[in-house]
Amino acid sequence: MTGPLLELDKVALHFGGLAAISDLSISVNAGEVLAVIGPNGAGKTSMLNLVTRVFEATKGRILFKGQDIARAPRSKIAHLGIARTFQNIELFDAASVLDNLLLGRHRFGAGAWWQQVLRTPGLTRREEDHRAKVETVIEFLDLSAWRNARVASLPYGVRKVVELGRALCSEPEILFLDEPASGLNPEETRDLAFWIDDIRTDLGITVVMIEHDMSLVSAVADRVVCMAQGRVLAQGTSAEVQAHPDVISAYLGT
Amino acid sequence: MSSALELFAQLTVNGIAVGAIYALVALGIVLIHKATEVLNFAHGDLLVLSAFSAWALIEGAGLPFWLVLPIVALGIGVVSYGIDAVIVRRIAGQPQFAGVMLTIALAFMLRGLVMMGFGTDSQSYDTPWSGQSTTVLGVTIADLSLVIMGVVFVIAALLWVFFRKTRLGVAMQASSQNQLAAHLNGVRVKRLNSLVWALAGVTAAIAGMFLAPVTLVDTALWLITLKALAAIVLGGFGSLPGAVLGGVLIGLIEQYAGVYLPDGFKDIAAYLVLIAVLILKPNGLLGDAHGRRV
Amino acid sequence: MRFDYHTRYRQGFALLRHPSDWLAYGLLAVVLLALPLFASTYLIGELGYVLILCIAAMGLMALTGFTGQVSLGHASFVAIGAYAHAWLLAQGVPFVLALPLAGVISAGAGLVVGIPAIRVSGLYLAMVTLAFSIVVEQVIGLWRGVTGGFMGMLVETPRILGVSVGAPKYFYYVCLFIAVLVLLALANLMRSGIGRAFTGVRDSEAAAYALGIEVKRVKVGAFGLSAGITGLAGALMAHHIGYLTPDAFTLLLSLDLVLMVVIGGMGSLRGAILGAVLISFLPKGVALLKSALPDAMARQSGLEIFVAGLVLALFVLFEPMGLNGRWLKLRALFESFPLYRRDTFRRQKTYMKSERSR
Amino acid sequence: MTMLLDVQNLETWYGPIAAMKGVNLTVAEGRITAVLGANGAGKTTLLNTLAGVVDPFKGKVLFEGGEVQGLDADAVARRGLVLVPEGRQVYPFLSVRDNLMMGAFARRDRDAIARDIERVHQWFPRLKERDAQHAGLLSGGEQQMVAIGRAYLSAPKLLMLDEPSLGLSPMLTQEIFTIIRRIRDETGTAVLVVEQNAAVALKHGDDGYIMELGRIVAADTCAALSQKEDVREAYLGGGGGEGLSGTAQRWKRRKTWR
Amino acid sequence: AGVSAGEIVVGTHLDLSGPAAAGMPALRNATELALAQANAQGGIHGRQVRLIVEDNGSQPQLAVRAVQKLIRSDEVFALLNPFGSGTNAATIGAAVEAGTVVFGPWAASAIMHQVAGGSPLLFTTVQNYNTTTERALNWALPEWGSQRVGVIYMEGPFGDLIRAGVTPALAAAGLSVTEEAAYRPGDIDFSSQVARMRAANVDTIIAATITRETVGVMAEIKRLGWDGVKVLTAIPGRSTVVARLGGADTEGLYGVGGWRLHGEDTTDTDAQAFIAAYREAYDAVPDENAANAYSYTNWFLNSLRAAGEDLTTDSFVEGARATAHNDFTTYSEQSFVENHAMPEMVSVDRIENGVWVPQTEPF
Ligand SMILES: Nc1ncnc2c1ncn2[C@@H]1O[C@H](COP(=O)(O)OP(=O)(O)OP(=O)(O)O)[C@@H](O)[C@H]1O
Ligand SMILES: Nc1ncnc2c1ncn2[C@@H]1O[C@H](COP(=O)(O)OP(=O)(O)OP(=O)(O)O)[C@@H](O)[C@H]1O
Ligand SMILES: [Mg+2]
Ligand SMILES: [Mg+2]
Repeated sequence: MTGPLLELDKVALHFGGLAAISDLSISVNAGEVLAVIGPNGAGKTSMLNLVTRVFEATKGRILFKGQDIARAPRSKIAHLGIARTFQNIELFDAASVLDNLLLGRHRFGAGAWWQQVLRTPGLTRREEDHRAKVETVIEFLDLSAWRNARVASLPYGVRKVVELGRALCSEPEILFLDEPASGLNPEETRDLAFWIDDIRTDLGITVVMIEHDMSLVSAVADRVVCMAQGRVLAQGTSAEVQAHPDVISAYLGT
Repeated sequence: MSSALELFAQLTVNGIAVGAIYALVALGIVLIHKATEVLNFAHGDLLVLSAFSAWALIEGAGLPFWLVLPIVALGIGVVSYGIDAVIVRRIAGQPQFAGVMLTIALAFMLRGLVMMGFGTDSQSYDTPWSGQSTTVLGVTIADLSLVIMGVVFVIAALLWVFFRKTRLGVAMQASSQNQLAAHLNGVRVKRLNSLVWALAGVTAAIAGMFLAPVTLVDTALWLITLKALAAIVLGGFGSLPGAVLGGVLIGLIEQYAGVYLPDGFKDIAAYLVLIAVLILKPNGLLGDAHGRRV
Repeated sequence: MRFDYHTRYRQGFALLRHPSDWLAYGLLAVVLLALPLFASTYLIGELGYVLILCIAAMGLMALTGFTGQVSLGHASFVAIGAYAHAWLLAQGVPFVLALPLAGVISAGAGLVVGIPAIRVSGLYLAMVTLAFSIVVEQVIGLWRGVTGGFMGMLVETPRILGVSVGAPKYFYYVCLFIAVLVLLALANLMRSGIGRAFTGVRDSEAAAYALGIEVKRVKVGAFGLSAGITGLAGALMAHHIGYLTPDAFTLLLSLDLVLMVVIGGMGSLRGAILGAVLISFLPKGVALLKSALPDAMARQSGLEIFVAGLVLALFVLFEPMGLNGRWLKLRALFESFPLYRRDTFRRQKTYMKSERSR
Repeated sequence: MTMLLDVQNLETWYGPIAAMKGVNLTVAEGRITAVLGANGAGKTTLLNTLAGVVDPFKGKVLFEGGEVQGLDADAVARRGLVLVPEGRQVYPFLSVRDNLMMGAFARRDRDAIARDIERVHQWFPRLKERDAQHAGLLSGGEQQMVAIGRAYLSAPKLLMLDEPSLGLSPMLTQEIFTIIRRIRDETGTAVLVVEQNAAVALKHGDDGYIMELGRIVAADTCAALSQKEDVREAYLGGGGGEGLSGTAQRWKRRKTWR
Repeated sequence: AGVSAGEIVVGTHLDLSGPAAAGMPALRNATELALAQANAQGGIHGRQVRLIVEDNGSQPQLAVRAVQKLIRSDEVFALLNPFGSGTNAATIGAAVEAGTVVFGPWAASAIMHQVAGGSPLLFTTVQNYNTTTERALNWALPEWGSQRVGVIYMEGPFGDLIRAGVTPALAAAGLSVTEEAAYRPGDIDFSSQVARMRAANVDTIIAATITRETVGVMAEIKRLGWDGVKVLTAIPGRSTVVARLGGADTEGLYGVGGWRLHGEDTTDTDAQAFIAAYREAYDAVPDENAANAYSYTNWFLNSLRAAGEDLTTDSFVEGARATAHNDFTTYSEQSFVENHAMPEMVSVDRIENGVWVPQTEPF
């Protein structure tokens, strides 16, 4: 496939008078890890919310594989192969880790309603397949210790990982992570780095990562975009961007 | 002026008068909800309790209305402070629905107690305005209704200022929005909630005392809670002006529907409008509440 | 402590995972089946009614317990089911057909009410459902041609293949059969994709959307399902009452149903059943308690209301997890015996989260 | 040197789970104490227990010599033991200003409050811009600013922060700690901070504790801790600063515990 | 069933916990008073009469359970003064089918007979609101020369019955209903209903209302200073409570009387005796519901006596047929000879300075 996998084309988002995003253009190439950085309130999460249709873009196009999804129904996004995590964790608190991950499989269907009512053998097999897939994710993210724990009772860091796992279960083409490393200590962050690396190389999933932890960014990002006031401030390799004077003054500090 | 116009004017006045009553009841419920997110289904029964107490004091003990008003207001205030401090406080921190259940249970208990305490017959007592009415341009309104409107307006205004301007008022809203944070900011959430209950109790008492002469002192009076709830929802939870607006709207709808629509519509018109409004404005007419940000 | 050594995933799926479960539920089944052989007609009649309430409660649980949508108007679905069923019977439709049809009709009504639920939630939704039930009550009263208005309508005795099953004994079996059917169906549904979608919508709409769950469809669907089941209960209720009048389906019934699911324990079918049993025997309990009281007090009018309220209050205060929660604790108690710590279930402080921002 | 906070053998359970056991910890007047630990270690539980958000199962918490364990959170807060909880916890429907003002709820000195708000606006100009906006609509980082500013406004004697840098830009993460130092230096407020960004925490902190599995496994001055090899290995991202370069040998920590 | 050597067991179901709970003490007390008096005099042919009271919460489904208990578990001989329309409609069929006598259900008599399929075991004593209203109107309409008649009625069986009586009466006078306005139980305000009447400028209002609503309607009419209109309330509205509570507002209100009223100042010795006994037992003043329940119960007891030593449902039916009933509540001698419904006589009364004054002889 030619051209970028995902492309934001002159997108804007206004809340009443306030412009959270104005005239923003970002493109994501298949198979890369793109890091989005920027000062607090720059509009990073808003950008992600636009792609996943939480917000309605005030103007502009959002092209996924050349198709404009800026107006697509919110629940269709996942079916296109776009998955995300949330910066203030959005898990199904009352459910177990296992069920949370199984819900990640939703887009692959769970059988017709009557099959579910009758619990047909076919359905049981299907459930087993889902379950097997989930287990690989549990194994991959090393969550087996928490498999049956209620999410509400998990420590912050683990919840972050569970959310990542849930996104992986939906086997997306492109995966958005909103501050995945926040709440993780360096050791865990390193694991995360390896995970992201594997997700890209082994699972072939394109990753867009909103992150404030520069060590992680420089470790895994092929390309970095720095946003400020809802615009692109700078982009390029991690090194380039971190060397960019505006970025330093607006974001990194000394 | 033409009789059609006159009728319309009369209906409007009636509607506002009745609406004021709904609003008065609604205010007390909103008050508690705004500050504690508990939806108090027992409010109507507090109202009944105060009506009966007032009757006992006026007809039984022969005290003057003006003396009874503060006594009952204070008494019911204390009672409902106690209700929170002793009972409702125990479920602080549990989801909203537990509160709904508990207050329903409390409503039953209060109703039972009133029946056991005051007997079950309807009663009545006079207010300084009983039987008097004022007529302007052929439109008649009972003086008592005028008084009630005044009371509603004053209470609503006071509460509005209280929540907007005073530290305590803001703290109450805060503790309903995020109880944990409120605790951490040193807000004595429990005491505050009891205080709110006391306040609501006072409004219930006032409502009860002014309402009773209009409708008789009767155990069925609690049913007005339903109308009040409709008013609140129409106006938007947590909005005091909303409660007043909602109450008046429902009052008006009932009046107009009662005369201009075929018989049988009067009772459901209000509810049909309610459903319609909520479909268009899911948070009521003046309700705030934007979804959680992700 | 009891540990599960599963060698295949489907062992994890099973409804009854342990031999002990099989034993317990097997016994229960035997008892329920054999009961009419020795129990008194009166008791059987009572149980039949309890079963009907169980079905209705499970219906509401599917909505309130699993998708977190509160309904204060479920009596209207009972009513719709009851009247539809009675009317169909009157038109000569056989019982075995009229029963499911009544469920379908009620489900249809549920879908209609579900539409506001797309946008409205929480207490607002509760109010919408309440309003709906008031409207339904009015319509029943006015639509004399079909419902007989306030004067009511007679319900024909149920016949299966020409044989009357109106007698308490047989009707009990009918109710039992339907109840078990509904229970199994819901149990299966709730442990499959649809059930997960329900809980997903309940716990976080944002995440549900992000996973491709059609939140709106789920919400409306849940209403349909719930209303359908409740309608079934209504159809059976029609036979229990025998002569339908609107005052059988007032706010009181709606409240009772809500109480059943809450007292029973949100999000659990077992809870729905336990709750239904408790609430339906509450009046009996009150009567018993009265007979214990001195006559002077027992005669007090209002005592019933007071005691009923008291019991509910005590439950909400001391068993927030509902009967189901208590059940689980007891089970944990003897499973973990003797390692059981007393404070295992000591409650930590909790803090209310505003439901306005969800 | 008098101990402002003295925790003795503290133990907290969540139902059947013991989240924290036998914790002993002291915070001295006017010092910054950092608590490090993997997730699930029980750091949040520790702070929550100290602040009265959850009840301890056993143990003592002496604050200025008085016992505060088991008190309600508001009582503890009024004694000057103030917590910035995990996960922000702003008031979603109050304006940013009202959120900050709530911090000063227990205070009476109006003009001092006004001055402190000024300070907060200096640290976080963003909040000044968003003054009238509902806090629930703020971005993650902005909410974090609100939470911290709010805590500062209640003029604490001991300020407890649960991962203050969470979601803050690198610049602010640095600044937060200079701010903390400033607060300490100017008002003598002692600080107890849980932080994932160990490098920064150990750099600015005076004393340090390390938690694992709900227990304190190491206690020393931050300077000393940051020299310990295993600490560097576990919390400073593998010997020293070069961070997570892809070259670092790949191994995954197995959570053998629990 | 329910009859043993020393005892006759009868049952009833009342709304002890529901919306109508307020009205129940009167019924229950008066019923039990009558039974107690009979028992004190050695019972019926040496048998004591025991009453079992169940709660029906005004909900048919609960009533069904109550009655099932009474007829299957307690095996009562009869249901006496059971309360409620829906509740009785749902239960009477099963009761008579099981061979239980049903005496004096407080519900629309016509429907009860229809539901009972004309069973001889059902004896209704409550006047039919429709026919009584009709009778009263047949007198009133020509008397007042009413031309435009409006009806304010309560949603539900009660309202429907009254209207079922109004229509034929108007037809007979060559009129038809000019305007109708409904209200729901528990409504606090009647201004819209009255406004509707006034808009249609009716000269006569028939108020199918109970106590509270009757007063409410009158108060509204007085408030509007609407003099020209005559208001006639049906049997339930014609109660001493209304006169007491209404005060000035209800002056001049007309009411359909189905039985004789007795205030505490009554001159009728039986009535005095009853009031005294009632106060003695429950230190409260009995209202007319109490008086009626007392009256019906005595009628039931007399029927039992007339049934003779060996009491069976058949002998009871015989006895009841043979028993004429006449006491301080009734206008004239009553009996079940031709049908099992109480024959009806009505009067039209008017409130004049606080008391109901008959305007007509009972007819
Ligand atoms: N619903 C809303 N209404 C009004 N303003 C909003 C809304 N949502 C976001 N904003 C504003 O838009 C700006 C961008 O928010 P956004 O969450 O995208 O920032 P961010 O880049 O994610 O910051 P952070 O790194 O702290 O998460 C913020 O200043 C915020 O106050
Ligand atoms: N509400 C709760 N119910 C049950 N267990 C809980 C609860 N909260 C925390 N726990 C358990 O207590 C232990 C410590 O949790 P805590 O949140 O204190 O860890 P933490 O050090 O703060 O982790 P993180 O750095 O990720 O925030 C964890 O094992 C967690 O599972
Ligand atoms: Mg963000
Ligand atoms: Mg933590």
